[in-house]
Amino acid sequence: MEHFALWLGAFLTLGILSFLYKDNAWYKLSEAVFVGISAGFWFATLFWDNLVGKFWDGKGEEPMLWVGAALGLLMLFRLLPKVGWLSRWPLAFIVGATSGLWLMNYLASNIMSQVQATILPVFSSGFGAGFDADLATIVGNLVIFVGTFTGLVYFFFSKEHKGVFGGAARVGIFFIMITFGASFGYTVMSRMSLLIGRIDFLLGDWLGMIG
Amino acid sequence: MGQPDTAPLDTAVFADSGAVTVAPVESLLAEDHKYDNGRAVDLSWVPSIDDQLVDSKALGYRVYRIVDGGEADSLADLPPFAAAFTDGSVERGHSYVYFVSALSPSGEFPSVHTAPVKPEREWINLSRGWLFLIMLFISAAVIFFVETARRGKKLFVRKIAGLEAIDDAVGRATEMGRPVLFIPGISDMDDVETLAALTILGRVSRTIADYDSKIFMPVSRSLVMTAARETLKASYQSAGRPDAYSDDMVNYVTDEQFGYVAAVDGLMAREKPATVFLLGAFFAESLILAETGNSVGAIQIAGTARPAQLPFFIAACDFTLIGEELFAASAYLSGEPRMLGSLKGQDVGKALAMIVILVGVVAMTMSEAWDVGVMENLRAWLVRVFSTS
Amino acid sequence: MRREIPLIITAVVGIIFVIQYFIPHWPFSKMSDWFSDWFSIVAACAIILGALNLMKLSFLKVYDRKEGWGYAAVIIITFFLMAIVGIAGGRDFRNPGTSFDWLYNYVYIPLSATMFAILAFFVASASYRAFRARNFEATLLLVAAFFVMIGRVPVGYTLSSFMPEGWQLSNLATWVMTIPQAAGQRAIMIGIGLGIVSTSLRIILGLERSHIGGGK
Amino acid sequence: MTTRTKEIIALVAVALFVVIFYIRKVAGRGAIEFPTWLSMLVILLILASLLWILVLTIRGRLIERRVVFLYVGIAVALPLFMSLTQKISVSPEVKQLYDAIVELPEGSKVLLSFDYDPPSAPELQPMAESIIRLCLQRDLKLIIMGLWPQGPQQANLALEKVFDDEDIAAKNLQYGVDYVNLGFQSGNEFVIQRMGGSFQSMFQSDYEGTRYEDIPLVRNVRNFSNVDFSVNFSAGFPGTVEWVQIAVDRFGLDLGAGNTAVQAPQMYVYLNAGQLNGLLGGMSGAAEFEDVADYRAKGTKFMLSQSFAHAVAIAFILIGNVAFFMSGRKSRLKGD
Repeated sequence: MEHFALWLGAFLTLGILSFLYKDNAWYKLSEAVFVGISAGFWFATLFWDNLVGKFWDGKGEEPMLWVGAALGLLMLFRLLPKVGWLSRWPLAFIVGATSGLWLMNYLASNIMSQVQATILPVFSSGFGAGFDADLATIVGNLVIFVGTFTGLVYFFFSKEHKGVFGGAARVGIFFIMITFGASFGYTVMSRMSLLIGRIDFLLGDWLGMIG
Repeated sequence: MGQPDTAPLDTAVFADSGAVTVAPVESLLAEDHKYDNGRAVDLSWVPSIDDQLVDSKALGYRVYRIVDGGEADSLADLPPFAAAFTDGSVERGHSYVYFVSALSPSGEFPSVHTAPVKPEREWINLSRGWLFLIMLFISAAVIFFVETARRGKKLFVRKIAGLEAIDDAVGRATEMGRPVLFIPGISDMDDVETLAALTILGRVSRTIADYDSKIFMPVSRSLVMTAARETLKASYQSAGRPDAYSDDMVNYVTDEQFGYVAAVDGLMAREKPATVFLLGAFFAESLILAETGNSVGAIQIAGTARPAQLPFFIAACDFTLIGEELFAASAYLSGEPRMLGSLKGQDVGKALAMIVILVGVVAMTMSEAWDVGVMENLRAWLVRVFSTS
Repeated sequence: MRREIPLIITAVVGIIFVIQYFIPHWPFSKMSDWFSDWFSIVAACAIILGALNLMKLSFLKVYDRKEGWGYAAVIIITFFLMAIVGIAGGRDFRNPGTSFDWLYNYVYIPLSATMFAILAFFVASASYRAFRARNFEATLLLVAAFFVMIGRVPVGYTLSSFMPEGWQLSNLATWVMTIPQAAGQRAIMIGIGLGIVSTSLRIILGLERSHIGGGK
Repeated sequence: MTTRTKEIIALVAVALFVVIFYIRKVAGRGAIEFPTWLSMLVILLILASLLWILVLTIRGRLIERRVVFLYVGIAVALPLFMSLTQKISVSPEVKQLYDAIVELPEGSKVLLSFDYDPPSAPELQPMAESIIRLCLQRDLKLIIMGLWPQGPQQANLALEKVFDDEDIAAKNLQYGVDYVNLGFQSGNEFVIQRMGGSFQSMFQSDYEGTRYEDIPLVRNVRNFSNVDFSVNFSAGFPGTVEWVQIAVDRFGLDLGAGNTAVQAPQMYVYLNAGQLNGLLGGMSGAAEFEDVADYRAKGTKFMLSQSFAHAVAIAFILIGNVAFFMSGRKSRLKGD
């Protein structure tokens, strides 16, 4: 069984990799297996974790769960053409709740905290006297301040990017590009690591060529 | 646990002769945590005078609690120099007494007990008052501009590159007789990015219905499937072509991220769409989708608020909506004045953020560098207003 | 009415969920907990719709002997295999040693991990084909990427070991990450925050309604 | 020869290769390791072929995607056979996390949240292993949980690996007293939110089904205020962002994070704002942590491949751009 499992894993791994050459039968087979297995995986997981784990087990202690069950049931009304429009209610509910929740979460975490964190000193009369920051910190603070400020200018919609405003927006896009460059670099790092992990499986676990 | 409920004078019992004695903490105060549901008590004290940076005798502190006059229970061990603790494990309807022991290598030196505290719950969290005001301010700005626009005042909004291209991209698909592929990201309906994607779908599909192009929309969440069908149906109806709509335009594949990607990749390779929209919450799959789309020669318009994925969209797609632009897109595309008004409101928020940053930085710099008192007060006030916890 | 009720639900629920942030008192204190449960339950019901849709399409393909119907049959078989093994496995369906766990480990993991690893190839081909220093902005992107990529691996250390401590490639990478990168990131975050606030408001106010079939 | 025949020949060759090496493995032969001269030769060959690609590209022939793919595969695979050592430099955010753990007094409770699944394991598993090892070495108590269904399984794998170590095994640590795995709970960020009120409301029992109140280690742990430090291993949503927004911002948890490299850049914002106490980014973060904790394992081993992979990515960008500028100059000459 252990041999079979390893070979099965390797067969599917190579099947997916074969897409790099071109779309082919081996890939299509692996793709179909993947779609079927993963849909089944989530079906079972949601059934046990959400329907049974959340609702069935908890309904005694928390009567409010019945509201969720009612919403879920309304969702299933889609299967009946006549009352299908009722499924808009749970959708409307979810959309409303999501909007309300995220409005506050993002206002607090993304806007307020980040604005507050950008309030930094950008000059010091005597380094080390009273205020112990070195030149590097001051330069760093200045760069953070300029970058955040001009970045916001770039996202400003009400004004054409012209003149001083346009200049600031251009500096802003420079910072955004540096951010993307750094993200890109880190993503390369991440993806290569994953490939290393996969090759470690093929050459190590499966074929025993590396330790 | 059950440490004996000792008074401070008995501490000598713990310390044998020649042992390290540590002065207990002083001014211990226990207060009900403000503006909560009655779930926390705040403790504060002045650390032991033997708690020193060098050659310290104090190893740290241990917090004890007595519930309703019962046994003392140890709650937490804190490192040296700790001077505050929040007990987040209290319940309403009980009274709590606390004391704090200073720890030394040879024993514990408890402080006096606090007066009993009864946690209470409040109706409104006033510590979030400023947040509330800012929320009101931004909301009011949005509503104000929406109203202004409704009354017919023209509002200027600058051009956003990717959005100008949408009509052409759909037209191209029609000319080539190939389908349009719309991917609304892989998040569920509880993500605002998905909502933004669906609102854009609303506008895009109107064009598609007008041009009579074909649209494919594989999705990875069942709820998104339901919502997307509603969106498409409404668009086809308002374009006056309800007969052209079919539920098969949207189909569920699988919740699994890469299972979904494998299927969409296959679909792209076989159907060769002329235009691909990648709008919504994308994760690692962004590059696989964008590169495969690129390799089949599709025009690609992408947008997401995930900074990690944006460089790849920028590299592999023809147009990319960066972050906030994704959320602005649906308003912009609608061309409806009221929607544009909401963008103006958004800009007011941005202006507020920029002013606060500017004033804050100036105030902080002046107070730090030249010790200007007024500025220090201003800075402290700004920081307080914008603190969330 | 069919159109108005969903809009009213969205608006009322949205406002309640904004308010709950400021009221620590029951029932508002429980709102977000309840919502998470409700959402889980609705999502579990919705996947029935999704699965039915997937099965319907696949069955039709097999029935009509459409191109690629064999793969559709594979989807049907594997879906039922995994779903039945999972449901029949009872509450402990994914414990180590169960059939579900076996399928997970030897079918699901290799497939998803490989799909993930394919990214490495696409990253390289995108690097070769698409990342061009077309203008100053693009050049900045590439330069930042270069310093981060080289500074984060030992090669960078070897290449710059002649430089004084604090000025080596790895220090430079750290500086790029913590200063200009973070500044850009912060501007993007604040922008996104405002975008979400405004989109949410539009939805609560009923200006955006297409996702619930609102139209105009 | 038609393409079809070529494909079949290639397939047969791969099959033969695989069968031969599988038999070799079953026969009990160990790993292959290149001698230094061969390693050097391979490096030279890779460099030479890069030059060749450069020449081709300058001549105006963009090489095919598939060649790029093949190249990446080779450049990542071959270094795994080499045994060259490299010096690693430790970045401050890694040191910060290490210090945060080392400064905890003995017996402190550390919450570890495993928010990833096997596909991200190559990056996060080495981190998880070395952090668990360090914590146990320093006699800290571990409370493990997961917001991703597969997280707790990954935690168990990591624990198993760490217990293989003699000095850790010698401590004779007890499940339920020194460490506990509370398992997975569905509900994403809401799980964190509710843990702020009570852990027990989210985890009625642990991974093995023992009831929460019967586990000595957590019996008195009511919520985040009873935890001294926490580390979150995150591969996406829900992950570090949610932990910061909810557990740190609202409940004041002291949090360090291990992230996939993709996510890491975003975390620097939180790191700067003091919302995160230390950060490991990607496999190199893992290798740096192994270095500072003085225990070299998988992270360090894979670093050579990682270096190669980065070099190849950079080389492709450079080659692409050189060609771009060459052709650009040509078109300008034509008066474009």
